Amino acid sequence: MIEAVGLTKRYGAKTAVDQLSFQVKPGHVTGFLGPNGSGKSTTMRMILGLDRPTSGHVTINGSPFRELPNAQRHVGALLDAKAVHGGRRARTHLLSIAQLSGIPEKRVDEVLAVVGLQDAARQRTKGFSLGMGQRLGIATALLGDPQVLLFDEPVNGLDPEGILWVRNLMRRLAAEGRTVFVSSHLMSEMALTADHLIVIGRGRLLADMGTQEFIAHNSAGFARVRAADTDPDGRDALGTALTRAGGRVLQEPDGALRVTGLELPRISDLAHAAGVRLWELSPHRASLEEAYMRMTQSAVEYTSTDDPRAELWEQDPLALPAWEDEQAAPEVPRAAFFAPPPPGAGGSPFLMPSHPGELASTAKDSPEDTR
Amino acid sequence: MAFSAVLTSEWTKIRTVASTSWTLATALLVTVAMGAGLCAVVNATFDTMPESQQIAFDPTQMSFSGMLFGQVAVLIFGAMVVGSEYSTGMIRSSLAAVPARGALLLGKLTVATALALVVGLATGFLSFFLGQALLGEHSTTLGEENVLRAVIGVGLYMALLAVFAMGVSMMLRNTAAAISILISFVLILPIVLSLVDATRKIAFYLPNQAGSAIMQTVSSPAVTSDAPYGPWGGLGIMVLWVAAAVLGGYLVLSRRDA
Amino acid sequence: MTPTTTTPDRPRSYSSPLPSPRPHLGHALASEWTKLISIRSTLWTLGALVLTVVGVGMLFVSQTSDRDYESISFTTPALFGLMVGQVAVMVLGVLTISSEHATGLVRTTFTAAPDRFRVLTAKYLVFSVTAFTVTALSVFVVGIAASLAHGGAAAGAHTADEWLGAAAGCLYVTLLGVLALAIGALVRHSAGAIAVMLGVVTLPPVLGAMLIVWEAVAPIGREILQRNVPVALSQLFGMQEGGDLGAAPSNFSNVLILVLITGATVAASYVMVGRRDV
Amino acid sequence: MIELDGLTKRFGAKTAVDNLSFQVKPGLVTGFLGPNGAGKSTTMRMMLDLDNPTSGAVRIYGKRYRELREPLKHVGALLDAKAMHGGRSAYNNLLCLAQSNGIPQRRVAEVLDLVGLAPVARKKSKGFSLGMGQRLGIASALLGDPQILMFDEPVNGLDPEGILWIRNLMKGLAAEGRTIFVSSHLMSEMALTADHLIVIGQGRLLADTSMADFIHQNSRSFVRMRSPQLEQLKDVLHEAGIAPVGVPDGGALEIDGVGAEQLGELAARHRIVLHELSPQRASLEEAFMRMTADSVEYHAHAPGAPGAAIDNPARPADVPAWGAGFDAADSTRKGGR
Repeated sequence: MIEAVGLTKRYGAKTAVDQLSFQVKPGHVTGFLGPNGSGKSTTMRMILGLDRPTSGHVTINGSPFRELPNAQRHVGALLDAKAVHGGRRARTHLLSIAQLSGIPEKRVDEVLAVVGLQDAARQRTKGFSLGMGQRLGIATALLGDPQVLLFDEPVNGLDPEGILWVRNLMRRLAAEGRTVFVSSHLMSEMALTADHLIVIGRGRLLADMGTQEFIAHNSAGFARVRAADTDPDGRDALGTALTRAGGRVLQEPDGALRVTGLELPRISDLAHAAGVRLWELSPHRASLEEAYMRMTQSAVEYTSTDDPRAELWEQDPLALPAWEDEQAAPEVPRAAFFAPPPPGAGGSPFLMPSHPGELASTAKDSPEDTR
Repeated sequence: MAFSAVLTSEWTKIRTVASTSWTLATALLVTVAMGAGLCAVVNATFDTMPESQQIAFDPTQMSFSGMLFGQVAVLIFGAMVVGSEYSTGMIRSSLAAVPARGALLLGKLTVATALALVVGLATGFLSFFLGQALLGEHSTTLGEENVLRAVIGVGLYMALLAVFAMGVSMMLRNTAAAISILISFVLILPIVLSLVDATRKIAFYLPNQAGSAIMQTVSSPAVTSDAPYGPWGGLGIMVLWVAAAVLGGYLVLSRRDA
Repeated sequence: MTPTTTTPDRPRSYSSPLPSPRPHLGHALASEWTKLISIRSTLWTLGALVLTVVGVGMLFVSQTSDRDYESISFTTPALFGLMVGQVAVMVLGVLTISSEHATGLVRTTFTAAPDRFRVLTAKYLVFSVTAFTVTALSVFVVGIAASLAHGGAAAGAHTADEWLGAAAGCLYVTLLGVLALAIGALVRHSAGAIAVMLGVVTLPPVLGAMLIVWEAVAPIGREILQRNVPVALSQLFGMQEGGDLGAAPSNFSNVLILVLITGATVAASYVMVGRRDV
Repeated sequence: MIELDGLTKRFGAKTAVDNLSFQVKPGLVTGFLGPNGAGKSTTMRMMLDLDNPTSGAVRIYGKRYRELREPLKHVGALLDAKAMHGGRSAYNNLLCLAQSNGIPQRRVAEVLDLVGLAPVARKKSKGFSLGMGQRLGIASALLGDPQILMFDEPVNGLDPEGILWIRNLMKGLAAEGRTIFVSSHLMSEMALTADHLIVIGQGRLLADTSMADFIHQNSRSFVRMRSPQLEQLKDVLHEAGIAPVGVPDGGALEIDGVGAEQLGELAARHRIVLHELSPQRASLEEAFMRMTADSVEYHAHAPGAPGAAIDNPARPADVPAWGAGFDAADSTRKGGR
C-alpha cells in the first residue's frame, strides 16, 4: 500500500508535483499515466525517498520509505535500466545490491533465471542492449521479493516476447497480493495490464479510477458496418437509415461505415429493416490511448508544431453529409511536412522536391491517405 | 564535405561547453598569478641566493614558473575535449555527421590546438610582462636574445600539451583515466625519475621535460649541461611524442567500433 | 516465485519466504566489497599503485649501495614510487563514489538501502582497509628487499621506528584516498574531484613559497612549506628535508593535520549525502 | 535506398549479424524487427559505419556511408537518444552537427520547433527526460532533411502524444518519397506505421515481405459471429459444412477459413439476425512471435509461458481499434505502387 498525501515538489519557481494525494492498493496493477514532464518520475522518486518533497508526505505500508526497517524486502523499484556500472558483470551487480540487505546469494541466481538473464550473468553490463538492461533492472526490483513494486516504463526496449512476459509478470505479482505501481507511455500495454489508473498532468491528479471506467468516461466506442459490395445502393441506404435513427456515421477508407451512438443489435435491426445485407458488423472498443489523449489534452508540455491530435479531432472529413460517392475524402493535404515552412524555399528546405508527387509519381494514382 | 564545415562545427562544440572556458581560464590565471608571485619572491630574495644560482638566473623562465600548474589545466582541457565525446555518447552523433575519421580528428585537433595556442600565447605574454615588472632590476626585455622565442614557446608548449592530451584521451576513450595518467606522466613521473641516477636521463626525454626547454633563455653551463638537446631539439622531442599520441588516437578512432 | 499466502488481518497481502534480517553495517560492507572487486578500474588503479611502488622502489634498491642507507631508512626507496602511487589511491577513492553517480547506480543503491549513512560508512571502511593493505604490502615488500640487499654493516644502525614511520606513511596515503572519496561524494564528478585532489597535493608547496615573501604572512608560508603532502610523506619515510626553515614538525602532527582535514570533509560528505536529492 | 550485401559482424566467437542481405526501398516505412539480441542495433550501427563489418558491405545509393559528402543531408539517424553532450544546450548540440554538414543555422530552430523542444532549446540536455532526449534525437535525424531516415526504437520514452506524432511523421516522410527504416519492439506501433517488414533472428534474415503478407502468412485470422438466434445459426453453419473452431464465451462463434462476406450472405439468406460479424485479423505481435519463437535469446523462466497467451483465442480482440484502418491504408498504398 502506497499512500501519498498532499505531495508537492518545487524546483525553484517550477512546481513539478502539486498537492498530489492518492493510494495504491495491494492486489492490483495500478497504472501511472501522464504526459512527458507531468511529474511521474519525480513522484516515483519521492515515493522512494530519493527526492525530498517540498511539502506533503508519502508512506509505504504506513511508514516513510527511509524509515522502513529493511527497505529492499518491502519495496522493489525499477527506475532507470541503465543505472548500472557498465564495467560490472550482471551477477555481481545484483549480488552487491542483495548483500546490502542480507538477501541470500541464491536469490540472485533465482531472479536472474526469472528474468531470463542466466546466460548473460557473467557478462559486463556495458554490452547489454536496452532490453537486457531492462531485464536486469526488473531483476533488481525483484531481489528482495518485496510486497510493493514500482516500475517506471518497464517495457522500454523489450522485444514482444519480453513485453508479454512483463505483462504476465505484473499481473501475477498483483495476483499474489502485492502492490504493483507501473508507469508507462504505452497505452496499448497499459490497457492490457493495469486494473486501476492514476493519471496526472502538470503535477496534478487528473483521474484515479478503474481502467474500464476510465475508458468509458473519456471516450466512446463505435461499430464498423459494411454492406454487401454486390449491393451498390446498400451502403447509402444503410447510412441514411442509421443517421435517421440518431447514429453518427463516418466513412472509412475501405468503404465500411463507422457508427457511433447505436448498439450493435439496433444496427442489425435497422439494416434488416432497410433490406441491407451486411458483410461485416464488428464492435470496436475505444482504446485507452484515445481516452487518455482526450483527458490529458491540456496538460501536454512538449508539443510539436505539427499537432498529432489532428488525427483524433479531424475525423469529420470522413463524414458523408450528402451521401455522395466521394471516395474517402482525403484529409487536408500536407504540402510541406515541416511546419512552419521555411521562408523563401518554396515550402521545402533543401534536397526535397517541392511536392511529394515528384518523387513517388505513381503514388498520385491512388488517393494517398496519410492516416 | 568541406573541411571548413567541420572546423565550424568543432568550434561550436568547443565553445558551448563549460569545461572549455574554466580549464583554459584556470590555465591562464594560475600560470600568470603563480609566475608573478614567484617573481616577486625572487626579486625580494635575489641577494640571498647562492652565486651560482644568480649567474644561471633566467628571468624569462622565472616568469613562466606558474606553467608547472597551468599545464595541468591544459591537460584537463585536452582530455575533456575528447573524453566528453565518449562519456556522453556524442561521438556516435559526431561520427554519423562526419564519417571520415581523419577529418573529424583533424578538425577537432585544429580547433582545440588553435584555441590552446591563443590562450598559451596570451599566457606567455601576460606572464612575461607581469613577471618582468615584478622582477625589477633583475628583469629582461623582449628584445634580448632568445626571449621572444621563449615567450612564444609558452604558446607552442601549451598547444602541444593540449594535442598530447587529446591523443592520449582518444586512445583511452575515458576522461578520468586519461587525466590520471597524463598528470602522473607529466607532473610526478619526471620528479620520480630524476631522483635516481640511472633513470635521470630518461626523464629528459619525457614530453613536457623536453618541451619546456623552449621556455629557457639562459644557456649557462649550470643549467643546461644535463640536457642533451637545445630548446628546439627539446621541442622536437615533444613533437615526436605528440605525433605518436595523435597517431595512436587516430588508429583507435578508425579501427575500433564507436 | 512463491504462492500467495493470506493472513487473516490483511486479506490480500503478500508475504515472502525470504529471511528479512534488519540490515546492518555488515551487509553494506559485504555489498561494497563486492562492488569494489567487481570492476576493472579497481584492478587498474591498485595495479598501478603496486607497480610504481615496487617497480620504482626495486630500481632504487638496485642502484644504491649499503652506505647510502646510513642516512635514509630501508623504507625510503618505496617513497619515490609512492609519490606517483598516491595518485592511484586518490583516483580509486574518487571513483568509488563518483562512478555510482556517473552511472546512476547510486539511485539503485539508495533505493535498496535508504539508510544512506550505512552505505557511505561501508564505502569508507572498505576503501580505506583495501587501500591501506595494498599500499602497506607494496611498501613493505620494497622495505624488506632493501633491508635484505643492503643490510650490511655499512648501512649503519636501523631501528623499528622507521618501519612504524612507513606504516604511518601508508596511513597518510590512505587518508588522502579517504579525503578523495569524501570530495568525490561532495563533487559527484570524477574528473572534477580528481582535479581537486591533485590540487590539494601539488599546490601547497608553491603557495607556501609565495606566502613566505611577505613578512606578515611569512610564518604561515613557512608552516605550509613544512606541512604539505610531499614533505610530510618524505619525512614519514625517513627523508629529513629542510633545515633552514627551522625544526621540522613531528610526524604525529603531520598526520594529525590530515586527519582533521579529512575528518571535516568526511563529516561534510555525510551531511550532504543525507540531505541531497540524488 | 539502402542495400546490404552479405553483411556479417562477429564479436569474438559470437556472430551478431550473419550474412545479411536486403534492400530498403524509398516511399515506404520499412519496419526492422527481431527479438532482443537479434542484431538489429549492430546492423544499424554498421549502416552508419560506426561499427566495422567483419565482412560484407552496406551501400547507400551505391556508396559506403563514409564516402558520403555531407551525410546528414542524405541519411538522418536516431540510434541512441542520449548521444548528445549533456553539458551543451539542445540548440547548440544540434548546431554543431548542422555546421559540420553545411546546414543553415535557421534549420536548427526549425527542427527544434518541429519536435516541440523550442521552449527548452537553450536548456542543457543533461536535464532532459528520456522522452525529451528522444525528441532531440529525432530532431538531429531530421536536421539535414535527408532522403533516408533511420530510427532505432523511436517511441522509447515518448508519451502517447509523442507516439502519435512520430507515427504520423514517419508516414508523412515516407509519403514524400523518402526511405524510412525503423526498428521497434512495439508491434502495435509497427502495425500502424510500417508498410514493409524485415525480420531478423540471431543475426539472420527471417523475412523480407510486406506487412499484410507477413501477418497473413504467420498467423490465423477468423470471423467472429454473435447472434440472438445462436442455435439456428449453428445449424445453418453445420448445413453449409462450416464448423466453428472456437466458442470462447457464451454468445459468440469463431469461424476459420470462410470470409465474412460469405457468412453475411449465408445469414441473410436464412434470415438470421446477427449482432456481430467481425473479421478478426491476428495481430502483428502474434505473427512476429510465431515466426521468431526459435530465435529468442533471453527467455524468461516464469510460469505462464508466453506461448500460452499467444494461443489464447481472446487475444485478437485486443487489437487496437485502428488496426482495421491500417489494413485498408496498407492495401490502398500497395495498389498505388
